[in-house]
Amino acid sequence: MTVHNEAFREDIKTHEAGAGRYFVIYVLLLILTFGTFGVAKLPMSEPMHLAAALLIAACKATLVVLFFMHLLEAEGANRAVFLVSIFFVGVMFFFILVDTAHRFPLTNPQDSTTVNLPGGNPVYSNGPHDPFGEPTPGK
Amino acid sequence: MGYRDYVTIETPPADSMDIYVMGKQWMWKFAYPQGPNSVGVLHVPVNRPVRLLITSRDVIHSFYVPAFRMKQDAVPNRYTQISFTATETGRFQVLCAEYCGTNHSKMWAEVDVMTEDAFDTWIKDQQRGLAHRQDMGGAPGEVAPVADMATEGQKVAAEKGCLRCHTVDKAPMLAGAPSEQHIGPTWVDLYQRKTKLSSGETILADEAYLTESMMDPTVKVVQGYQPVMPSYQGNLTGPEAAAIVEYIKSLRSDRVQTTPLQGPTYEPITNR
Amino acid sequence: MNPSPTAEARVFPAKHYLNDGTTVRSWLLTVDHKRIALLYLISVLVAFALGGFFAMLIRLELLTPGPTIVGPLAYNRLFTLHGMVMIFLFMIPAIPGVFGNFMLPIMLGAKDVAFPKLNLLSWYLYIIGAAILLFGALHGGLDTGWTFYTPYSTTSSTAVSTCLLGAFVLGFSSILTGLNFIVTTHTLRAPGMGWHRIPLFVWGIYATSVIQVLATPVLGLVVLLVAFEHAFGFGLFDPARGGDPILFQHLFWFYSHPAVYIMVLPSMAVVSEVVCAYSRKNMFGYAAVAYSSIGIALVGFFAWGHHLFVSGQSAFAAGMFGSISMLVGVFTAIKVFNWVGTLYRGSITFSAPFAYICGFLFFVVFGGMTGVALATVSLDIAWTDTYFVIAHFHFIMVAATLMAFLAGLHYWFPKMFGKKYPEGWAMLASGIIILGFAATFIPQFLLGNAGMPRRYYEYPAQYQMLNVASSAGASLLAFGFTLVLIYLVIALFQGEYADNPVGSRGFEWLTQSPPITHNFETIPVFTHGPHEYQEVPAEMTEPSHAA
Amino acid sequence: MQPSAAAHEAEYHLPHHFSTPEAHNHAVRLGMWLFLATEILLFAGLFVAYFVYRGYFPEAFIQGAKHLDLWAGTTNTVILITSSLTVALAHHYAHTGRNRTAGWLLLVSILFGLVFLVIKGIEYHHKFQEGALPWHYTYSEVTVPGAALFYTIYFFTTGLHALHVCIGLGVLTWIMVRCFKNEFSAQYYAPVELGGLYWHLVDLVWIFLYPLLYLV
Repeated sequence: MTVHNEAFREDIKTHEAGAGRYFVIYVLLLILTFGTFGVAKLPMSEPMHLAAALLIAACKATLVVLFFMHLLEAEGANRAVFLVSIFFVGVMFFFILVDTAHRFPLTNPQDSTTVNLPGGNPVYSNGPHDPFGEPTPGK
Repeated sequence: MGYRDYVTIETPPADSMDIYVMGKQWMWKFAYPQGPNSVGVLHVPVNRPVRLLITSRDVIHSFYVPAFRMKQDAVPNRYTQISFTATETGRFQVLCAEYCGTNHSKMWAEVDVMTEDAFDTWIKDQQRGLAHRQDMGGAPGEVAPVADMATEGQKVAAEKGCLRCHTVDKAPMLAGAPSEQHIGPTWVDLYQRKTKLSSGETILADEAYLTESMMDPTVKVVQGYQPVMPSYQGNLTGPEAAAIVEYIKSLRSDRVQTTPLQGPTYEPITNR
Repeated sequence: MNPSPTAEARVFPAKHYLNDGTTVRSWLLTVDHKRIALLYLISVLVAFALGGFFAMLIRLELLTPGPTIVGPLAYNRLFTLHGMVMIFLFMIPAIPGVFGNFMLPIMLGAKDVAFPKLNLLSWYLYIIGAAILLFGALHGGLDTGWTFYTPYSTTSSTAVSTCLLGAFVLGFSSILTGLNFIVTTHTLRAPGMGWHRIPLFVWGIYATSVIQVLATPVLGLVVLLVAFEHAFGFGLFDPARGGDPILFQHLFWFYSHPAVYIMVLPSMAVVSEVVCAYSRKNMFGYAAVAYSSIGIALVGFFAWGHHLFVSGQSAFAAGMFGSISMLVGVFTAIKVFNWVGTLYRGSITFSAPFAYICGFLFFVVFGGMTGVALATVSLDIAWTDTYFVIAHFHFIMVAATLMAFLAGLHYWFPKMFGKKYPEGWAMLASGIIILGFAATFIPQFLLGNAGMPRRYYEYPAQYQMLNVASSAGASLLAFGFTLVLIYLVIALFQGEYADNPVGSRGFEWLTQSPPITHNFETIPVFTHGPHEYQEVPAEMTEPSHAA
Repeated sequence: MQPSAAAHEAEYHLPHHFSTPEAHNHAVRLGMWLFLATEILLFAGLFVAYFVYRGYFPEAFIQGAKHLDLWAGTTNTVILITSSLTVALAHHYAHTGRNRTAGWLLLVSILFGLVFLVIKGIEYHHKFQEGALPWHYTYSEVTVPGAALFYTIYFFTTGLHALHVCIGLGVLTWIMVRCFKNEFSAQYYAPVELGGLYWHLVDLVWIFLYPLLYLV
């Protein structure tokens, strides 16, 4: 581990890259924006649409983060902070979506389309009638 | 008891008896498919697997029976399930375990495990609607002494004129013979049948489809039929619609229990 | 009481941070991390007294199965207040706010935290948040429990929105403290202080700050959503519109489980220091303890699902959460093993902080074992939402965090105030507290196993005997705490001068105690790790820091 | 919530407890990145809610997306990306000491931000007229179950984002004023960088929001 902490390094590079770099990134972002707009028009299945849109958005995001926010030439600590926060966003997504996907189909909201289980949906695919004959609760 | 055993215990056996449990701000209500409702006391036959489909009317409650070491939250607007098999008769305390307001600590109920025949006599008493034998825990008037929901459904279907278009007996219908066909599809074996719609897509005829077709029939018309059915929106109340669906479910040519539950395929080791 | 290194009697230093400006304004607008630590100490102790008062009322109410001293409405408000005040106003800010603020910069050899003004802002946000929370809870009353589960919290007529606004502001204060400590640890270490030479207390506080920064925003979001839904009637968790209360529980516990590690990690940090100081030995496995702090912080984020086993969560997810929650046990076990390894064959000076450490070790292992049992899906079905869970988390909170807080307070009393606490009284008080704690919460384990649900105002009669035992223990515990308060306040004014009574080689003892405002005249250069008792380093021999 | 920079007299004043300006810059930047991590997690919670409810009501989300004003969304995306560019340029020039150009570029970014808010306002107003209000949902076209939930999520995500745009505008104006007071130099440009980081994060969130709400 470095004996001196990174704040003491004398040789912190002062980047003097030209302003042109930003215009290149800007143009790339615009291309990607219209790209995602176009891809949305293509006739594809809904999950494919979702995946494509997220992929393009992720590309745009990495461009912004690396160049506009200077994470490319930032110290290790800043990069670590960004990557750790993305990791924990992933953890949150993963566990919650796994849970909602594998839930007992009737525990999802009443009239939601339930994910079809590999073993097929049980008898009440969309919630049995209301045997108590009472109006649905709430507003 | 590790996770694998937990899953085998937690998966309700195929032939379990369904009972609906409704948590309501500070009381528990129970409804049996055979018709009777009861408040505050859950009657269960001994040595029979029972599956509780638990829901709540307002906030989250939790159906907790310390004696069975069993607990499951009651979440509004959806059903959670838990299954158990009572091995000895007796009355066991039910408590509400999820905080639900002022009288959360008084939201108690009882599981009354009865012998097989005591349970059957109790069911028959309830069905005959004998008021004084009716289980009257809770506010009076809460529980309407209703007969078997299916017979109720038959009465409502006759009154509302459903049977003018839908047949309820196994009429000898030749496929594609328009004159022979009634105006609407037959109700026999309709429940859980894969029906082909006029739009070409095939759907599973379950409660949602049945209730939806009552309310706005022209949305999903069965292939080979004209969309002439009038909408019963506002004409049928909730319980009446529910009763009709229950009646349709009871019209089975082979009178077999509803199709077994396709939970994850684990073979239980040996039942407790 | 081994003699301090130099022979002639020490005299109270003339110039130090306490008398560097004595106007009220100099205290309220201070940017000195030590003064902010004392501000935190006072406000955190007031919060603890308030929370303890509510706890006593609850225990009195539970003496009899029926209504005893308060009605159901008041009881529901009482346990909510006890939960909110104890967790948000005492447990989370206590050790990071008081000892983190005071000791971290000194231990790193820095003059102050990275952003001093931000540090003061954190304290003010804490005070404002506490004011809003208490105003809402006492004025309008809040009866949703500290977990404010929807749809009850969104339909309850009590002052939910105000209290949640207070919780939001408190969350901000917690984030800013965490942010400050992380930046200080990264950028303000003295020369020679590599990552493997920073004291273990700093590692623990660093891991806590990582959790504070990464978990608290999700609480902020959930609090906003629920306050919005309560105030305006529409929201994401309304079951009638298709909303999913179980999603609320997921988002809430995504913060709240790491939050319990925010509470316990600093206490482990304090224990690491006290164990080394009182056994005069270097930590048995420095790297293992350091990295297990980071390990707990990391794994703490994967385990929140074990709060949802019975809430309608899928069996698959329940299995996953249950098995991953076991990992936390691994890291805690590494820490406990290394502490005991340090104590083994160390020259132990048995005094009050050390008594708390013994209590801490026993109860943390006991509480931890019940925690691992609770994380098993099949066992949790019977135990969740009962007094078994209450006993488990009080074992971890009261035993671990509180006893570590008291151990730290006694160990660093000379460093913070330059005074000596009365040893005899301290030993007595620690005994009473340990006994009182055991008497209060062990009966609750039995209650929970017998099936008494939590947050119960009236309970079935068969649970009464255990409740009475628990209430008796609670009063003994309360007496113990008041005893500590009394003799510490007396020692503050009449205690004789002491600087490093136990001769600890922790880095915080290198400066004069109580330290000067900027901690060091010249930034020290560190050539060895903390608690190096083998050879006597040069700067520890000549009396450099006598005034 | 921007961590307090050094006391900003005319020339750069190094706070007493930092040894070198680089150390101070590094600390301030690290502090800002930690704050950005909290913002990322704040929006992550909302995105999780979006995906969970999309799992329950896919039909409502698809139809809902079709009935949102696509052109408003696309122009807003382009506007935010351009404002991101101008902020990045402003940071670049401030770093080389040319305060005036940086000031003007920041002014342009602020104008773009305001245009973004105006378009957003029009879109909201249009939604209110159509009756797609989250609290009283009477929107005629999308009547699939869960539609009200889609609009609730739409209003929460874009509303919280718009709030962050306002905070960003406030930060940018404060920095622009200091630019015109000629306070930044090659050695001291931290506030411009922090304001830029915050604005880029706001743009980052919109980059993810735009396809999820409008396109898919």
